[in-house]
Amino acid sequence: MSAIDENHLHADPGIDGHHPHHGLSAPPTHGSAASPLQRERARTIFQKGARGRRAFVCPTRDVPAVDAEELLPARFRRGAPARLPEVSEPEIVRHYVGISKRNFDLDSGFYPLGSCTMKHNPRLHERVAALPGHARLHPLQDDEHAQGALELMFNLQQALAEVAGLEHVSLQPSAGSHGELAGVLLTRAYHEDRGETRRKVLTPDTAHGTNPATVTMAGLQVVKLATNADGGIDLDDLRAKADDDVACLMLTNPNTLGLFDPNITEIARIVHGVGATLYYDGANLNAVMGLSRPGDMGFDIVHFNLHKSFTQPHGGGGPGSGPIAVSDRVAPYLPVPVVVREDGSSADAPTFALDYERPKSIGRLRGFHGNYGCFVRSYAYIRSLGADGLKDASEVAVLNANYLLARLRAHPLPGGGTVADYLPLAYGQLCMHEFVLSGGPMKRELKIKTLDLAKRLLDYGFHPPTVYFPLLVEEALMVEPTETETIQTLDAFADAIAAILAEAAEDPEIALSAPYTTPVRRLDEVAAAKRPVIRETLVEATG
Amino acid sequence: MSAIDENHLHADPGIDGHHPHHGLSAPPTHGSAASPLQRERARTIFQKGARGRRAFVCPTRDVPAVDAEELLPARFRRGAPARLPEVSEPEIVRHYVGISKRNFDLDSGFYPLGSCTMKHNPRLHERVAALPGHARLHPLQDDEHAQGALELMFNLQQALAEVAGLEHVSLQPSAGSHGELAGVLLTRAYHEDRGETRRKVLTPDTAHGTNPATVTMAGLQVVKLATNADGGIDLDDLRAKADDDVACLMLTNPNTLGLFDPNITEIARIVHGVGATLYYDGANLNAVMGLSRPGDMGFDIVHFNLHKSFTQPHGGGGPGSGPIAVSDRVAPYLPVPVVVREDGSSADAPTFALDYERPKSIGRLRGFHGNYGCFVRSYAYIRSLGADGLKDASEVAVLNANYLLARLRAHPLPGGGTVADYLPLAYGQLCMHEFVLSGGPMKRELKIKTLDLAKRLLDYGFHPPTVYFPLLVEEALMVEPTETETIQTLDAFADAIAAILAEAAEDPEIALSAPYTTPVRRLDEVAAAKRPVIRETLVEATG
Amino acid sequence: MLDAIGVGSVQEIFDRQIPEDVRLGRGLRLPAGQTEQDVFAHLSQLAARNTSVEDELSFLGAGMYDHYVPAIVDMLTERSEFLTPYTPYQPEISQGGLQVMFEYQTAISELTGLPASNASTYEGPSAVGAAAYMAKLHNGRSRIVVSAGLHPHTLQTLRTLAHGYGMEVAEVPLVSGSAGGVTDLDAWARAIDGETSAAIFAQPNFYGVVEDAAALSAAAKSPGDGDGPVGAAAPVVIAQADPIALGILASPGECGVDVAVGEGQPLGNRLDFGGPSFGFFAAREQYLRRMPGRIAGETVDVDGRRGFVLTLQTREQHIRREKATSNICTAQALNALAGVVYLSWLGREGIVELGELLLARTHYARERLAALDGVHKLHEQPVVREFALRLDADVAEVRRRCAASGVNPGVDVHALSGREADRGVLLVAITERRSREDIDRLVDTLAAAVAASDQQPAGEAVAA
Amino acid sequence: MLDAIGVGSVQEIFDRQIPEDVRLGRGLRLPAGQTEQDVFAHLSQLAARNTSVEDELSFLGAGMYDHYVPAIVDMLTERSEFLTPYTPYQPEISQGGLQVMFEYQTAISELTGLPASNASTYEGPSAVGAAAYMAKLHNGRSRIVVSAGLHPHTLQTLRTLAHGYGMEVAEVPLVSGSAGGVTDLDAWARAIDGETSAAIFAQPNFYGVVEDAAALSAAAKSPGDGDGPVGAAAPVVIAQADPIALGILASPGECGVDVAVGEGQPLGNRLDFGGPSFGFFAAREQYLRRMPGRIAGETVDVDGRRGFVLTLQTREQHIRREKATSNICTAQALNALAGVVYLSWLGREGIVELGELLLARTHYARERLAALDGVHKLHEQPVVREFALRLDADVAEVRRRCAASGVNPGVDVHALSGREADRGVLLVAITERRSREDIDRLVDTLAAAVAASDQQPAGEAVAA
Ligand SMILES: Cc1ncc(COP(=O)(O)O)c(C=O)c1O
Ligand SMILES: Cc1ncc(COP(=O)(O)O)c(C=O)c1O
Repeated sequence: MSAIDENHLHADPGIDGHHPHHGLSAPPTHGSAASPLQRERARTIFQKGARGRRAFVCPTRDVPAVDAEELLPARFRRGAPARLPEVSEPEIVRHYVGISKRNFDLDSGFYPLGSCTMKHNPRLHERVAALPGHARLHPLQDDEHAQGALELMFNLQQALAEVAGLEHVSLQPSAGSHGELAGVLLTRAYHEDRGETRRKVLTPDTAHGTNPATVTMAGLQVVKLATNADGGIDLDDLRAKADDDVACLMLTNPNTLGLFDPNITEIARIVHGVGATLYYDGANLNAVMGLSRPGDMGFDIVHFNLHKSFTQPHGGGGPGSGPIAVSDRVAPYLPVPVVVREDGSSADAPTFALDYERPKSIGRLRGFHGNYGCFVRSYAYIRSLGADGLKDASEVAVLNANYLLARLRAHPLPGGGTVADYLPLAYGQLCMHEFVLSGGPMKRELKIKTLDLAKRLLDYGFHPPTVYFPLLVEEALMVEPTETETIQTLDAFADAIAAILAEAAEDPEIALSAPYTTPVRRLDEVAAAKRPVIRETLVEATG
Repeated sequence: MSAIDENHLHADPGIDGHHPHHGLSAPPTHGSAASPLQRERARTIFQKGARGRRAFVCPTRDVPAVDAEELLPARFRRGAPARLPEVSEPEIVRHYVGISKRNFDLDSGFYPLGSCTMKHNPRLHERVAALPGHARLHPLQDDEHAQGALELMFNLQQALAEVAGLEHVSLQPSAGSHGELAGVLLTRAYHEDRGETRRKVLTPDTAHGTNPATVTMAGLQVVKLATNADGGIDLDDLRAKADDDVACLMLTNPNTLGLFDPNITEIARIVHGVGATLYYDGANLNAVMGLSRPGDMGFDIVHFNLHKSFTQPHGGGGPGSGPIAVSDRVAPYLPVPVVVREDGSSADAPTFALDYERPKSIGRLRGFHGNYGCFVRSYAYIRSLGADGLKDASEVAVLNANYLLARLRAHPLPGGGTVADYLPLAYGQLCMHEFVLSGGPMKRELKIKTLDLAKRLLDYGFHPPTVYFPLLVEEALMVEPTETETIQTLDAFADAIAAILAEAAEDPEIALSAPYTTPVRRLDEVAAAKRPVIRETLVEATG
Repeated sequence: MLDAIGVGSVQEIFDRQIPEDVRLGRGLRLPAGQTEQDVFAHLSQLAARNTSVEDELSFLGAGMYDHYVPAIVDMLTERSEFLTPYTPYQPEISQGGLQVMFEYQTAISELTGLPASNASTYEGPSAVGAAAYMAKLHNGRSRIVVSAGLHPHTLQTLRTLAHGYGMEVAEVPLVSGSAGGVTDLDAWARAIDGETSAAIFAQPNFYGVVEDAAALSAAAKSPGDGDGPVGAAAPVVIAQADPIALGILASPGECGVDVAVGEGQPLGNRLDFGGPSFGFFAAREQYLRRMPGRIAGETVDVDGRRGFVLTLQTREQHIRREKATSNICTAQALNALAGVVYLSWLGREGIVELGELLLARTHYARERLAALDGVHKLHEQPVVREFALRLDADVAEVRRRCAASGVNPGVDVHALSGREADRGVLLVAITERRSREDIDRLVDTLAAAVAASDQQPAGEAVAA
Repeated sequence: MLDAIGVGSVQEIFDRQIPEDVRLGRGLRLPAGQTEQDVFAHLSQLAARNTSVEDELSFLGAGMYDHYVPAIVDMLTERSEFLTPYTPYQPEISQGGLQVMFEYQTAISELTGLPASNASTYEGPSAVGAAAYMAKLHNGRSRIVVSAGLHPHTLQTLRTLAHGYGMEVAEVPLVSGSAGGVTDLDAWARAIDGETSAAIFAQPNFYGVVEDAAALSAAAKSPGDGDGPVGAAAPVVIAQADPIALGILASPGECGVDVAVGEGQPLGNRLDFGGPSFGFFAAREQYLRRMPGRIAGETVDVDGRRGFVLTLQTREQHIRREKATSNICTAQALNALAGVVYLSWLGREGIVELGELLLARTHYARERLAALDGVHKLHEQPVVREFALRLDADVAEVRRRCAASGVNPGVDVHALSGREADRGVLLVAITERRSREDIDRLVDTLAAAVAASDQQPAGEAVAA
C-alpha cells in the first residue's frame, strides 16, 4: 500500500464514475429534459484507456547500456510507477475536447464578471506568443542572445510606467496578489530602511480579499477603513486611524463599487502626512487608462493585472501577471532583476540587460524574470491600441457600464416598476467601468437571492456577474461589461435580467431551482467540503 | 437594384432569422425538451453586427495621393460595395465558435462513415504544416529556394510509389475524383498515342459515384459490370463486355462492400488481354497498406486519397489530395510538373527540381503543384508510422472492422435473436477494413429504415455509418471503424445499434421521429431543393 | 478480439481474403517510424530549406498573393469542430459546417454580383475548367473562346480538360504594345460564333491589367463585326476574377458576366506552396441546376427551426452518377471557411479600403520602377495590385542579383508561360504587407541589379 | 447610448466623477496604435533577435528544460473553452475546468506519492515559499532550515518571503568534494531543532545530484546527534522536486516527506523565457485545510450527477480575507492543464521510459565530458538529467566559444548563484531532445573550447 492509499481523500463517494461501459445512458425521445451534455456522466482520464495503452513513443536508447544500479541505485528508485493515465492520443484528444464543452467561455458569450475585466482576447496575441523566438527562449539564455525579449520587457516597463504615472517598474510578480505582496514588502523595506517598523496597513471594507490576505502574509496587521455614504473612503475614519504606526493604505480606485473616490487627493495628503505609503490595487485600471494616473493621484506603488486591463486570456484561472510600478522613493527596493537599457548603448541601437545590482532590493519573488509569455501578449495589445486606443478602451468600458446600468434602471417589468426597484445601484448615480447592484429588495420582495438570479442567468446563456462582493453591499451583484461588448449584447443581458425578475414575480421557484440546462445543475458544495474527495480513486485494472 | 436582387434565390422563406434581438427565447425550466443549442435560432454573420463596424484596420496610405480616376477610371469601379458583414473581431469569434458547436466532429466521437476512413488526425501534422517555411512558401519560388518542399514532395512520391507498387507518381490532383479524372485522361492519352480511340469504361455497379461521373466528364462512356454472389466482379459479365472498345476498367479493391476481389489476377488478365488499362480507386487503400499492392495486382493507375488513408483532416468537406501512381506504360502521359531528383546531383546532397519537360504529358489539371499543405501532413504521417506502422494501421483497421462485425452479429436482442437477424452482412463472411450491412430485414420486420437507424444513432452520440451506398445493397449501412478506435468504442457502438433495434421492436416511432437531441431535428430537404434559398437575404440597415 | 471474430490471428483474416499471389511478401521499403519529436525535427529542417515570404522581401504573385492572414482564421480553422468532420451528410449534426457554406455562398454572391454560388471547387484554374464544362452541359456546344490574358496555368488546365470534354479552345490575343495589354475586343467578337459554348476572360488579367469586362460581355452577347451570336445563341460568358480586386472593381454580375470563378487563396488562405486553397464559382440563376459541387440551402426542421442542408443534390455524382453535372466530391470546405472568415474580418468598408490602398501602392511602385533606366512598363492600362515590366536585362539574372540582396522582385513571366513574347517580362505583385519603404527598397535593389546586368549581354547566365 | 445614460458626451461621465486635478490632461506618451500585420511584424522582429532552443544546440537547464511539448498540448490549451474563461466560480458551467483540476490533482498526487494536491501555484520557487508559510501556519514556528542544494532562485525567493512571514532561514551546506554534492546529513540534523518550522531540500538538487530523501526526512523527524526534534515537534519536511525525475525516483511520499512542491514547466509547458509555467503543491492529508490555492473536489448535483466544485474555500482570501491561508487568487490553471495533458500523453509506462532514457543519456554525457582534458565531474553521485562539471578554464569564455559554434553547453553556475564556490562550474542538462549525436557534438565543441581557452589565463574575456 502506498502512502496515497492510506487516506480518505480519494475514496469515491459512490456517486458515479465507476467505469460505466460508455458515457451515455439511453438518450431521450420526446419530452425528456436532459440535454446531451447532461446525459454524459463525468469520467476522468484515469477512468479511460486500458493497461499498456499510450500516446508517447520514447526515443530509442542510443547510448551504451550501463548497469541500472550504476545509473541509479535501487534505494533511490520508485517502488511502483506513478499510476498515470494509459491512453492513446485519440483518447486524450476526445477526452479533453469533450470536457472542454462543459465549460462556458468568453468566446462563447457575455462574461460580465465584475472586477475581472473579461475583455476579448485577440488571437493575434496567441500567434505572437507562440513564435519560437519567444516561446522557446530559455530564461538563462545570455542577455546578448535575448535582446529581443529584453527590449520587449523594457518597452513594456516603459509603457506601464507611463500608464501608471510612476517611473519604475518590476515585471516580476506572477499575478495581482503577488504584486500586492511585492508592494507590501516594498513598503516594509522602505520604512525599515528609514529605521521605522510600522505595523498597520489600512484597507477599506470594500477591498478585495487579496489585500488583507496579503497584509497578513507580509507580516503586518490589517486595519479596516469605513466606507462613506457616497461609496468612498470615510475621511473621518481615515483621519482617526492614520497614525505613525500605519505603513500603508491599500486602495482600489475606482474602487470595487465601481466608483472613483473624489477625495483621492485629500486621502493621499493624509496618508503621506503620517509618512505612510499609498498602494494602488490596479485591478480596476481598465476604467482610467490614459484618463487618470495613479501616480498623479499620489500613489506610491501600483500593481497591474495584465490578465485584466491588458487582456491576457484568463486560462480558467491563470496564468496572469502582476507587474508593479513605483515612485522614486520606493524604487531602490524593487525586486531583482529589472531590465535596463545599457549605459553607453547608442540611442539607435540600444542594448538591454537584466540588472541584479540593486543593493537595497527586497530580492526575488519567484524564479527567473516573470511571466514573459504574458508580457508578449500585453505588449502586443499596447502596440495594437497605442496611446489613443488605450484611452478609447477605458472610455468605452465606462460608457458600456453606464449604458447597461441605465438600461437596467429604466427596464420596465410586466408587473410594473423597473429593474431598479429590485436591484438598485448600491451607491452613487453614475459608475466607472463597473457597477454594483444590491439584490436586497429583490430578495425581500421576490423571494429570490442574488445567487438564484445568477443561477438562472446560466439558463439564459450568460455568465453571471460577480456575486456577494463587495461584502458591504447586501446581496451584491457586480457587473463589468468591458469595452469589447456590443450594444446588442448589453441589451440582451438587460432583457434577461428583467425576464428573470418577471419570472420570479410569477413563480420564485423557477430561479430557486435554476439552472436547468447546464451540464450539471446545482452542486452540493457542503458535502464536497465536509468529506473532501480531491483526487480520483484508482482501481487497478486486472491484466 | 443590383443584379443580385433580381432573382429568387435568396428570398427568405419567412422561417426565422429575421434579426431577433438575441438568439435565445426564454430558456426552459423543468420538463422542457429543448437543449440549449436547440433554443438558439440560426443567425448568419450577415445578421449580426451593425453598420460601420469592423475588425480590419487598414494600413495607412503611405504613398502620394493620386487622382482616383487616374488610378482606376470610374467605369471600372463597382457601383456599390459588396455587402460583406460589418462585425468586430469579438463578434466574428463568438459567431464562428458558436456555430462550430453545432457540428459533430471526429475529435468528439466515433465517426464510422464507410468509405471515408475517418481515422484520427494527429495534431503534430497541423503543427508542421503551419511552419512558415511550408505554409508561407510561394508556389513560384525558384526551385533552388524551395529545396525543402521539393525534397518533401519527392520523398512522398517515392513513398506512395512503394505503397502502390507503381513507380511513377504525380501529386497534382486535388482530391480522389480529380485523381480519377487524371487517370481516365491518362488512359485516353495512352490509347490515343497508340492510335486507338476506345470509348468505353467498365465500372462495377458497386462503384463510387465519382467513377461514372468522371468517365462522362472525360468524354467516355460508362458500361456497368455486374457483381457476383460473393460480392466480386461477375467474371462472365466482364468477359462478355471486355472488347477492344474498352479503354479501362475502374475498380476499388477491396471494393465498396469491403471485400477483396479474389479474382483480381484473372480480372487483370482479361482487361489487359483486350488492351485496356486497369484503374485502382484508392479510397479503400487503408485495408491493404504494406499487405497487398495495386501494382502487384496488375493495376496501371492508382489514385490515393491522402485525406483518407493518410489522415489529412477532412475539414468539413476538404481540402483533400488525390495523387496518382502509374505503371511504366502510362508514365509518359503524367501531368506536369513532376518532382525529380536532378541529374548529376550527389547522393549525399541531392537537389530536386520541378520537371515540365514531358512532351507526351496530358498537361496540367490545376494551378501550381497540388495541395502541398496536404503533402506535408501525409508525409509526416508516413514518417511517423514508417513501414511497419503503415502495415499495422491496415491490420488493425481490418481487425477492428471484423471485430465490430462479429460483435454486431452476435449481439443478442431482448426480444430474441441477434443484430444480424435484422442487419445481416450483405455479402461474405469476413470483411476487410469496412463492411456493409443490409437494413432490409430491419425495414420489413421492425418498420424502421436505415435512415431512421442512422438518425437515432445521432441521439446516441455517434456519427452514423454511410447509408444507402453501395446502391446494390438494400437499405445499405456501410461501417468503417478505422484503426484508431478502441475496443471500448466499438463495443459501445454495437450496444447502441442493439439498443435501437430493441427500441424499434417496442415502438418504431422512436427511430422514425429521431433525432431528438441534435441542434436541429430532421430537416425538410424537399422544400430546400424545390425553392432553393442559397444565400442570405440582406436587409439594408437604416443609418 | 480474435476470439469474437473466430480467427486465430490477424494474419488469418488476410489469408482468408487476399490470394497469396497478390500479397506483399516483404516489408515496405520505407524508413522506420519515428517519434513525434523526430518527425517534427525532420519537417522543420525541410521547412528551413525553403525561402518563404518571411525570409525575403517578396513581390511574387501571379495567382497567389502574400496577403496578411489574420490570427482568427487560424484559430477558427484549427477548431476540431471545423477541422475534423467530413462533408455534412447528416445535417442535424452538421449545422455549423452547413451554415458556414451558406454564409460563404452569400459573401461570394455579393463579391461577384451573381446570385448562385456553390460551396467551393478545388482552386482557380480547375474552376475555370468546371465552368467550361457547365457551359457545355448548358448549350451543348464545343468551342471555348479564351482571352490570352488568362493565367498560363488556367490556359494549360483548360486545354487538358477540354480534350476530355470534347471541346476545343480558341485563343484571342491581347492588344499589343504599351497601350495594350487588354483582350483585343475586335478579335474577341470575331472569334465568338454560334458554335461557341463559352467565352472566358480574366479580370484583372494575368498581366495585372483591368479588362473592360462590360465590353467583353456585351461583345460576346451581341452581334459583332463578324458573325457574332445573339440572345439564346450567345455563349456563356465566364470571368476568372481576383476576389480582392472585386472589392473595388465593377462586379461580374454588373458587367453582364454569366459565371464568375477564381482562385480563393487571397482570401485568408495560406500560400502553402500553391495549395490547398479554394476555387469560387458563382453564376446567374439559370445555371443553378447545372452547377458543380456542394450547395447549402436554407430550410426548416420538423419543429420549424431554421436550418441548412446540402441541396440540389440531384446534380451530384453520388446521386446521378454518370449523369452528374460534375465528378467533384471532396472539395475545399475548410479553405472556404477561411475565406468567409477573412471577408467578415475585412468587412464591407474594409475590402474597399484595402482595394484603394493596393491601387495607390501599386501605382506608386509601377511609376517608380518604370522610371528606372532599363525598366519599362509593359502596358499603360490601369492595374489593381500587380503589373508587368519589361527589363532591358536578363530577368533571371536580375532576379538572382536581387535575391542576393534578400529581395524577390517578382515572377519571371517567360519562365512561367514559356511564351517568347514574355521574355524580359517581370510581374510584380503588391499586397498590403508591402509598405512604401519596402517598395523603395525594391526600387533601389532592382535599379542596382538591372544596372549591373546591363554590363553584360542580356540572356547570358551568371554563375550563382 | 448617451441619451439612455442621460449625459451629453462620454467626457461628461468622466468629468462628473474624476476630479479635474487628477485627470490626465494630455495623451499618453506611447506609440500610436498599429494594424495587426504591423504588430505581428514587430513582435516577429523581436523574436528573431532571441536565440531560442531551436536556434542552437542547447544544454541549458537549471530549473527549466527543453522537453518536447507534444502538439496536442497546444491544440487543447488553445481551445477557447479552456483558454478564455476565468476561475470556475460558477461550477455548473465550468465542469470542464474543474474536472481538469481534479485530474491534475490526481496526477500530481500520483507523482509525489502524497494525497492532497492543490490545483496549482505560480511556479517553483514561490511554491517553496508557500510551503514554508503553510508550515508556519501549521506549527507557528519561525525557523526554516534549508539545504544549500536548493536552486539559487529558490533560496533568494525564500529569503525575501521569509522576511515578510517573520521567519528566518538557516542554510545547511552540501558535502564538499567530488564524493559530495549532497546535503550534509549531520549538519542537517544538527540544524533542525525544536524551533524549526520547516526543513527544505531539493530532489534532485540544483547540481543535478540525487539526494537521499528518505534519510533527510528521517533525520528531520527523529532525534539527531544534537538536539533534534521528535514526533509532534518535528518540522514540516518539504521537498522541491523535479516532476520528470519523479517518474523514476522514490516519491516524496514514500520517503516520508510532508510537502512536495516544484516547478511544473518540464511537464508540457513552454520555456517562455521563464514563465508562465506552474508550481505544483502536494501534501499529506493533515495539511489539507491549510493549503494555499484552489482545490477542486468531487460532489453531486441536485439530480445526483457526478460533478466538481472548488472546495475548502474557507481557506481562501475571498472568504477568509486577512485570516486566509494564502493570498493567491489567479494561479496557473492553463499551465496545469498543459501539465496533466502531458502526463496523460507520457502515461504510466512512458514516464518511466523517459526517465530511464534521461538517466542513460545523462550518464553517457557526463562520462564523455568528464573524460576531456580540463573538464572534471564536480561530484560523483548519481544524477538524473543534469550534472555539474568543473572546468579548468573560464566558463564565460568557454561558453562564448561554444556559442560561436552554435552550441550552448549549459549554465554558468557562478553567474547564476553569485557564489564564489561555483566559479568554474558548468551545469549541463540533457533532455530527450538531445540525442547521442547531439551529445557527441557537445563533447567535441566543449573540448575545443576548453583547449582554446586553456591557452589563455582563465577569467580574461575574449572580444566577441
Ligand atoms: C480588486 C482586485 N484586487 C486584486 C485582485 C487579485 O488579482 P489576482 O487574481 O491577479 O491575484 C483581484 C482579482 O480578482 C481583484 O479583483
Ligand atoms: C470509393 C470512393 N471513390 C472515390 C471517392 C472520391 O474521392 P474524393 O472525395 O476525394 O474526390 C470516394 C470518396 O468519398 C470514395 O469513397
